Amino acid sequence: MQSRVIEKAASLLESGACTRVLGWKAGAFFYDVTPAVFTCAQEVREQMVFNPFCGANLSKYLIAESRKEGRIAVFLKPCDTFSFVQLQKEHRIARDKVWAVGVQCRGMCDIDSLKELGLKGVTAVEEAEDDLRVTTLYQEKTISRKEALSPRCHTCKSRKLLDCDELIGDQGQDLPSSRFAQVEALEAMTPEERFAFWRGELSKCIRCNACRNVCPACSCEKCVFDNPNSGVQNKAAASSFEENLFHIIRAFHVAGRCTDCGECTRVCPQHIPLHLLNRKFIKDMNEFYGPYQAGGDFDAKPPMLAFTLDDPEASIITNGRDGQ
Amino acid sequence: MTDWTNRVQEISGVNPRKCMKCGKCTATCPAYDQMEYHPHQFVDMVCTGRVEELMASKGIYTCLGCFACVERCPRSVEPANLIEAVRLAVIRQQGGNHMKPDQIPGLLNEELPQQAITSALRKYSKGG
Amino acid sequence: MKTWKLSTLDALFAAIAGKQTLYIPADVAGQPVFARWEPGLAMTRALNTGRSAKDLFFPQVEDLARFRVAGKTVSVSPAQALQEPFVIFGVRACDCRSFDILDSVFLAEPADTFYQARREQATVVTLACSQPEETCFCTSLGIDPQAPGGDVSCWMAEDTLYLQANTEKGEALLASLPRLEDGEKPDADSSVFDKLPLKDLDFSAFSGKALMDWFNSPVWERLSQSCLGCGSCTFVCPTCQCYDVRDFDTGHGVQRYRCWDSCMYSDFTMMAHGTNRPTQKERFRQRFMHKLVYHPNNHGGQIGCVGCGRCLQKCPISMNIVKVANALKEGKA
Amino acid sequence: MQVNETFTPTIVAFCCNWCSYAGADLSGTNRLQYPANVKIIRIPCSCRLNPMFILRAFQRGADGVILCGCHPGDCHYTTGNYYARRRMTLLFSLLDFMGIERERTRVEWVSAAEGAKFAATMNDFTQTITRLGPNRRLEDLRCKVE
Amino acid sequence: MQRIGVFVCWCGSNIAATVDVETVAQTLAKEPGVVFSTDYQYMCSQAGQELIQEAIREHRLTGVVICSCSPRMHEATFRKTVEKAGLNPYLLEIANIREQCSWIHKDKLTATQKAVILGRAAIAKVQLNAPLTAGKSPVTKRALVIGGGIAGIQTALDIAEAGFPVDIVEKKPTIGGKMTQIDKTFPTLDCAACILTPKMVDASQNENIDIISYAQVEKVQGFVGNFSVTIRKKARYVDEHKCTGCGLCTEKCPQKKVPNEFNLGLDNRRAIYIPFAQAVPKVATIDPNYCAMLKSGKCGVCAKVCTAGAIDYKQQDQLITREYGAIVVATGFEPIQLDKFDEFAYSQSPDVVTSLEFERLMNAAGPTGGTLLRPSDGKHPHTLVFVQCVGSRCDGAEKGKSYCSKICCMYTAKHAMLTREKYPDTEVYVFYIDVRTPGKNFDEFYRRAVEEYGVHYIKGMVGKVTPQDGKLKVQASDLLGGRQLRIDADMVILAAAIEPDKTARPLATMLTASMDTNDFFTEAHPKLRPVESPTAGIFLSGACQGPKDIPETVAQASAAAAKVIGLLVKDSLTCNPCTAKPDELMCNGCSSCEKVCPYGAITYVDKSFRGPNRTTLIRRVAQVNPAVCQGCGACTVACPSGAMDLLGFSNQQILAEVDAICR
Repeated sequence: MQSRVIEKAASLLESGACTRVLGWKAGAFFYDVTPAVFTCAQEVREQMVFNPFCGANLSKYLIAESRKEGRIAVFLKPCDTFSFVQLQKEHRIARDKVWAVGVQCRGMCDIDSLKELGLKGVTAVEEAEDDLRVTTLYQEKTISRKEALSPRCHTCKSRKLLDCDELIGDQGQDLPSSRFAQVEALEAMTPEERFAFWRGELSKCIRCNACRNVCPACSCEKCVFDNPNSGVQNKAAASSFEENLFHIIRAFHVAGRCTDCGECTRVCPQHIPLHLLNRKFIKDMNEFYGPYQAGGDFDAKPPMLAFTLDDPEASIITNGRDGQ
Repeated sequence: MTDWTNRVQEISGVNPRKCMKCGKCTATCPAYDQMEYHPHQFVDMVCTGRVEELMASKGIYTCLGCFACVERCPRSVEPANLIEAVRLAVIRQQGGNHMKPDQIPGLLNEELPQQAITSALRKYSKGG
Repeated sequence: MKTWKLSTLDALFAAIAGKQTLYIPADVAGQPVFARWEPGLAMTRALNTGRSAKDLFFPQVEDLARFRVAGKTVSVSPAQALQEPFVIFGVRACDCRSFDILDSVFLAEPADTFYQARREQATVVTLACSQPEETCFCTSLGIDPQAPGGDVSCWMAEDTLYLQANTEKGEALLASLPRLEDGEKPDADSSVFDKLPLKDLDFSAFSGKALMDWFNSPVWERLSQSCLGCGSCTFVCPTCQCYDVRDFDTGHGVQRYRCWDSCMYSDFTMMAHGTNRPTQKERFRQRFMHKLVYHPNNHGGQIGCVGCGRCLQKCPISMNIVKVANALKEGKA
Repeated sequence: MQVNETFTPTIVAFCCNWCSYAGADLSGTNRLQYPANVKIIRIPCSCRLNPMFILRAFQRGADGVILCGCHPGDCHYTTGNYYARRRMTLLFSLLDFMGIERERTRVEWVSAAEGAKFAATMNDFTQTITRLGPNRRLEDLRCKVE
Repeated sequence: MQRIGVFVCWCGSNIAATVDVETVAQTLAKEPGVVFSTDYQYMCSQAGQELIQEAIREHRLTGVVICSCSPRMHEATFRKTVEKAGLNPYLLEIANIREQCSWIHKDKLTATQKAVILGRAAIAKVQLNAPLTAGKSPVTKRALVIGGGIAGIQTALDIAEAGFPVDIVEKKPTIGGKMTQIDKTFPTLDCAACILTPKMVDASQNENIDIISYAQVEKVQGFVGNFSVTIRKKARYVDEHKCTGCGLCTEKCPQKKVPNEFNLGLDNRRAIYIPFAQAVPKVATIDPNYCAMLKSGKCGVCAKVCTAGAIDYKQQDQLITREYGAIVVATGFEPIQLDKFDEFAYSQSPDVVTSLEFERLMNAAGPTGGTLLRPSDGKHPHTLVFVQCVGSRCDGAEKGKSYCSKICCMYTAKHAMLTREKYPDTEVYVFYIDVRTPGKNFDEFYRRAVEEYGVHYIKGMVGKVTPQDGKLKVQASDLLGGRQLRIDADMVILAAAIEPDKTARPLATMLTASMDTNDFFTEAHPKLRPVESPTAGIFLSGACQGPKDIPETVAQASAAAAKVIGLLVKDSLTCNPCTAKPDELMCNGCSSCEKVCPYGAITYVDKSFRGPNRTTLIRRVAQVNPAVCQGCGACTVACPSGAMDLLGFSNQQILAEVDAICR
């Protein structure tokens, strides 16, 4: 896969079809790849990578990149293409300035997953079919690729590559996903337990804004939390309330726009399962207003910007769905 | 308002105040000639708290329970349900449970629909 | 040198906590963090905490004053600086060095009284490293992770904790503890540190006179291109010390507090004169110029980085000080 | 449940200008009583209610927040309350998901003619909140008077 | 620095009896920004208003808070007051301490405390108020009347009379509406056609009136003063300008078996037809469902006989788009379907008819030429039973209509009376629940039916009608007489409830006008603005707003016309300045706001912005047309970046109120 991606990138630049390529650049270790824009084929051949640690969703960069001169090629994994479509629906990407190359994906790995397996001091990872050969300061070990998967990839919703100009690998299908299981588990708890859970999680928040800044839906010109005129400008959570506020408002603002790409949780330095808040919204919207997948197509009206005459009343919540 | 008046409304689930006195129930009633009180009067008597008089009347047993009045009432007052409730009130007034749950096994037989027994239990026991 | 059986570490913590507040690195909601010790709280198995030890001297949010408004009258009550002594146990050599860097900023005249009070009240008990992560590069910054410093240095070997007081405060702490036995720690094996992939980083080039050359380097454009502009690197960094002072309207008055700020943010230092660093390139450059160039220039060659590796682990797009330093030296990104 | 006799909850009622605010006025015109701890904020339409306002109310010490708007189908702006309904349903669900007491928030449709319903709703809501006790889960201690 | 004045009104004892107004004024005087605070008996009085104006001048106030009755009552009054003193009218806030405080609380201390808090909230808000200036939008001096019944005709005539052009859109081939089908009118018994047809002719001859018949409104855009309406004029396959209305084609058309809707299907018409002799416009229309030429291309008789050459089988629907300043809804009513009322055997026997069908049977231009004959056998009926309230006054939508249809009592009395007058040998029974005759000479009319014409009025509803042996067995109860009646009737006439025309609901959606649950249009105020819809520029005429008889309809029609004229004489309109306003620097151009805007007030433009380091960025940003925006605020919440705010109810203002209330 890596060689095909690199060759494609190089040839797009060499042929002049694109002036820039947005992909991933190698780091010091196998896993610390950085999204980068390449402008010449030589650079691509020397520095570009596509390995199981290229989890970053590149679609958000296109907001700025597609406003620049010339066409940019971008490599998108299936889940990234949902963000790509959603951003187009919101008129954020100039589609004609983008050459989208869909790259089929079988789940991305995560250094944190390796650490979870007890691997300390990982200095090198080698990909071999369905295995990863991991070299650490202390040992060498072969693990299966599956064990190293990023948690979000275990509940992958779809391998469809949407709105791509060309594909590397096969077109995929929607997958049966148990992605709401964790949300359901929380729903099954008592309110006290849920409160304790979220307090525990959100009190870890350091308001570094990584979740917000990586999120393709959080692409506002200026976030309300940075805007002194919004009335809620806030730089740090100075109280438990503000810890909650930021995440509630963020989840609400991306409701119906979040494609469930899982970047928020991936980048959280404090390992807060932030995607659960978004997933709760997705689950509720699916249940109350019919199935909807943000970025799934160009036509469906986002549930927050639509209504039907017989939507459930808010009392469905306040009285308890189970009549509690 | 007597206790029985409230009780009858409670049992029947009928609000007699919804009646606009159009008399369609009476007009539609096939048992009119046999009745001492006619359906619209029934409703009026429950409304004005004269349930004891009704309970004392033989007329309540002349209702066939055909539910024509219920069907046709423009105001959803359901006179037949009121009449049935008054009959029930009479049974309950007589005191005691006429039927107890432990009698049911003995009553079961193939001819008799079980629903009839359940209905009877509901009707002839004071319940909660 | 004193010793304590690791199997009864809890009892040591209890003894310290009996006299003053004790913070140890422990897992809270799955995250290693310096937490106030309470019976039952165990040390984390992680090498280091996710947030650095600076939190205990320079917390993310700190009240400065309270203005109370009643009708048209306003009264002011300044916040009290910390008065209670406390012990922070298990600080790694890198974090311990970060206190020196923070001191050079906060304790320079005029001293930051809140920070100063905390530093004075604290007894720092460090803990030597034996199993580094691949992201560790403190050795390239002249730090010996096996001789961590602080008021008391600790080593763990086999089943024993070895404690060595380095300062009067440290002596006092050890003296206050019962049942410490004398002993000598065995020599530690340091071979793993020689295998660290980043051990040979050289930061010396940055503290010279070539400030403007670094500033004008062509690499910034490319390096900063993918930066998201979040503050995760600054907030996990043990040496970042920027803060913003903000007012919160409580409805009854105003709570003035300070909170961490990040030079990565678009509104950083906006309060001063409006035209701050307009793009992420300038913001990004500021952060690394500060760590690698400005700070050593202003503080006798002291690099503003301790090699803890947190930014390497936490950056959402895996951009970090190591990549920046290498790119700057190579002159290409 | 122990009911704290001295607890008087603070309740914020956001009322749309056309139906519910008029309904509240009618409740006054008819001299129907409801507790004084209910304070009304007039907004043009229920769809003007930003979740931020609700959260801010809780932060500043409200114990309950209720939104009142025109009945679905009767919105002065035709469709505003339908959007409000979706937004509030989802917001309340998220708050519930986070363990915030679900009874603390409510939506009621009150027309300009339903003065009695307005008063009854406020009485009932106040009772619910009083029974629930003070808002602890979404409070901001800095806003409490010492 | 703000300089705010607080004015606490006693409202006589309305407020002062429960709220200690003096304490409120004194407490609020201590609020930050307040430089003047006082109380007065009646702020809305001349003296009270002068007091406010004097304070504004003397204390150079920058904001005014009035603690008084509901802003719904006097906001407009006080805005004018402050404006006259030189302050922007939107620098005023009202704390509602009457309806929402003094009138609902008994304890003086509690009410006073609450009044203070409400005052504080208003002060907090007014600190953030910005002076707003209402914009102007031009008025198109043309009106549209939708529906060409008596209501629409009257409205159009009145508007045209005042000199404004007006279009009538009628969905049927002719104007006239239900009134054309009525025989005589109560209580004067003058002939409906005699009074209606001259009006129809007036309408057709008035230079200012353009009748667009056989047409429907397809699309409505714009707002008060500036509507743009697309009208679909259906193909009638006859050139209206050429057709002389001679009627020859309607005699020669070989397709004779088309149910005649004008006579409610009681007789037949041809496939090409003129609904009735006095139709306006009097032109033929081809019914494409029955015309052999249009269906199979074989026939063409009408084209052959037409000397004017008006027949055009290739005619297409035509879309007309016109600009209007005002729109009048006059869509009227229709009787309900009676399928639910099987007990009256309407679908079982042709001799059970609705009152409107009975009108046709009595009418000289009707299917029987005005002789009352039974539809089943064409024989003269001897016993007639009228049943009132069929489908009216029912409990819930399942049973029928919850409202009283209002006109049935009177027309039933009319029918009974006319029957007895014409055919003294008939027995006429009227079964009623209540007889409702509030109207000039109405009860007298009803009494005449009973006393002079011997109509049998019987209190009680008919229970069942059974067709048997050529008779209709009517089972009913005489509630006052206490006896059961079984009448062998020849005809049963049902006073079916009336409901709004089926086209009203989709029309309301197009107009963004509100409707009640019965699909009657809602008026802006049930008492004070009965002929206006809450949507500006939309007016209501006739039964589309609620059941009414002819005099009432005509009165309302003229009232609506007066309102329209009042609008059209203006050259421009003052817009509501409390509109949405995007901050272009924050706007993402994501279109969320546009999708929730019910008025289509939001559009997008690509705009250049100065980027960092002397670059130029082109971004898509939202723009709000303040003349179209009604200020609901839906967009402000849909906007994820908070770029959209609402003037007069800004985020900051509402948050300030929340803060003041919760502290």
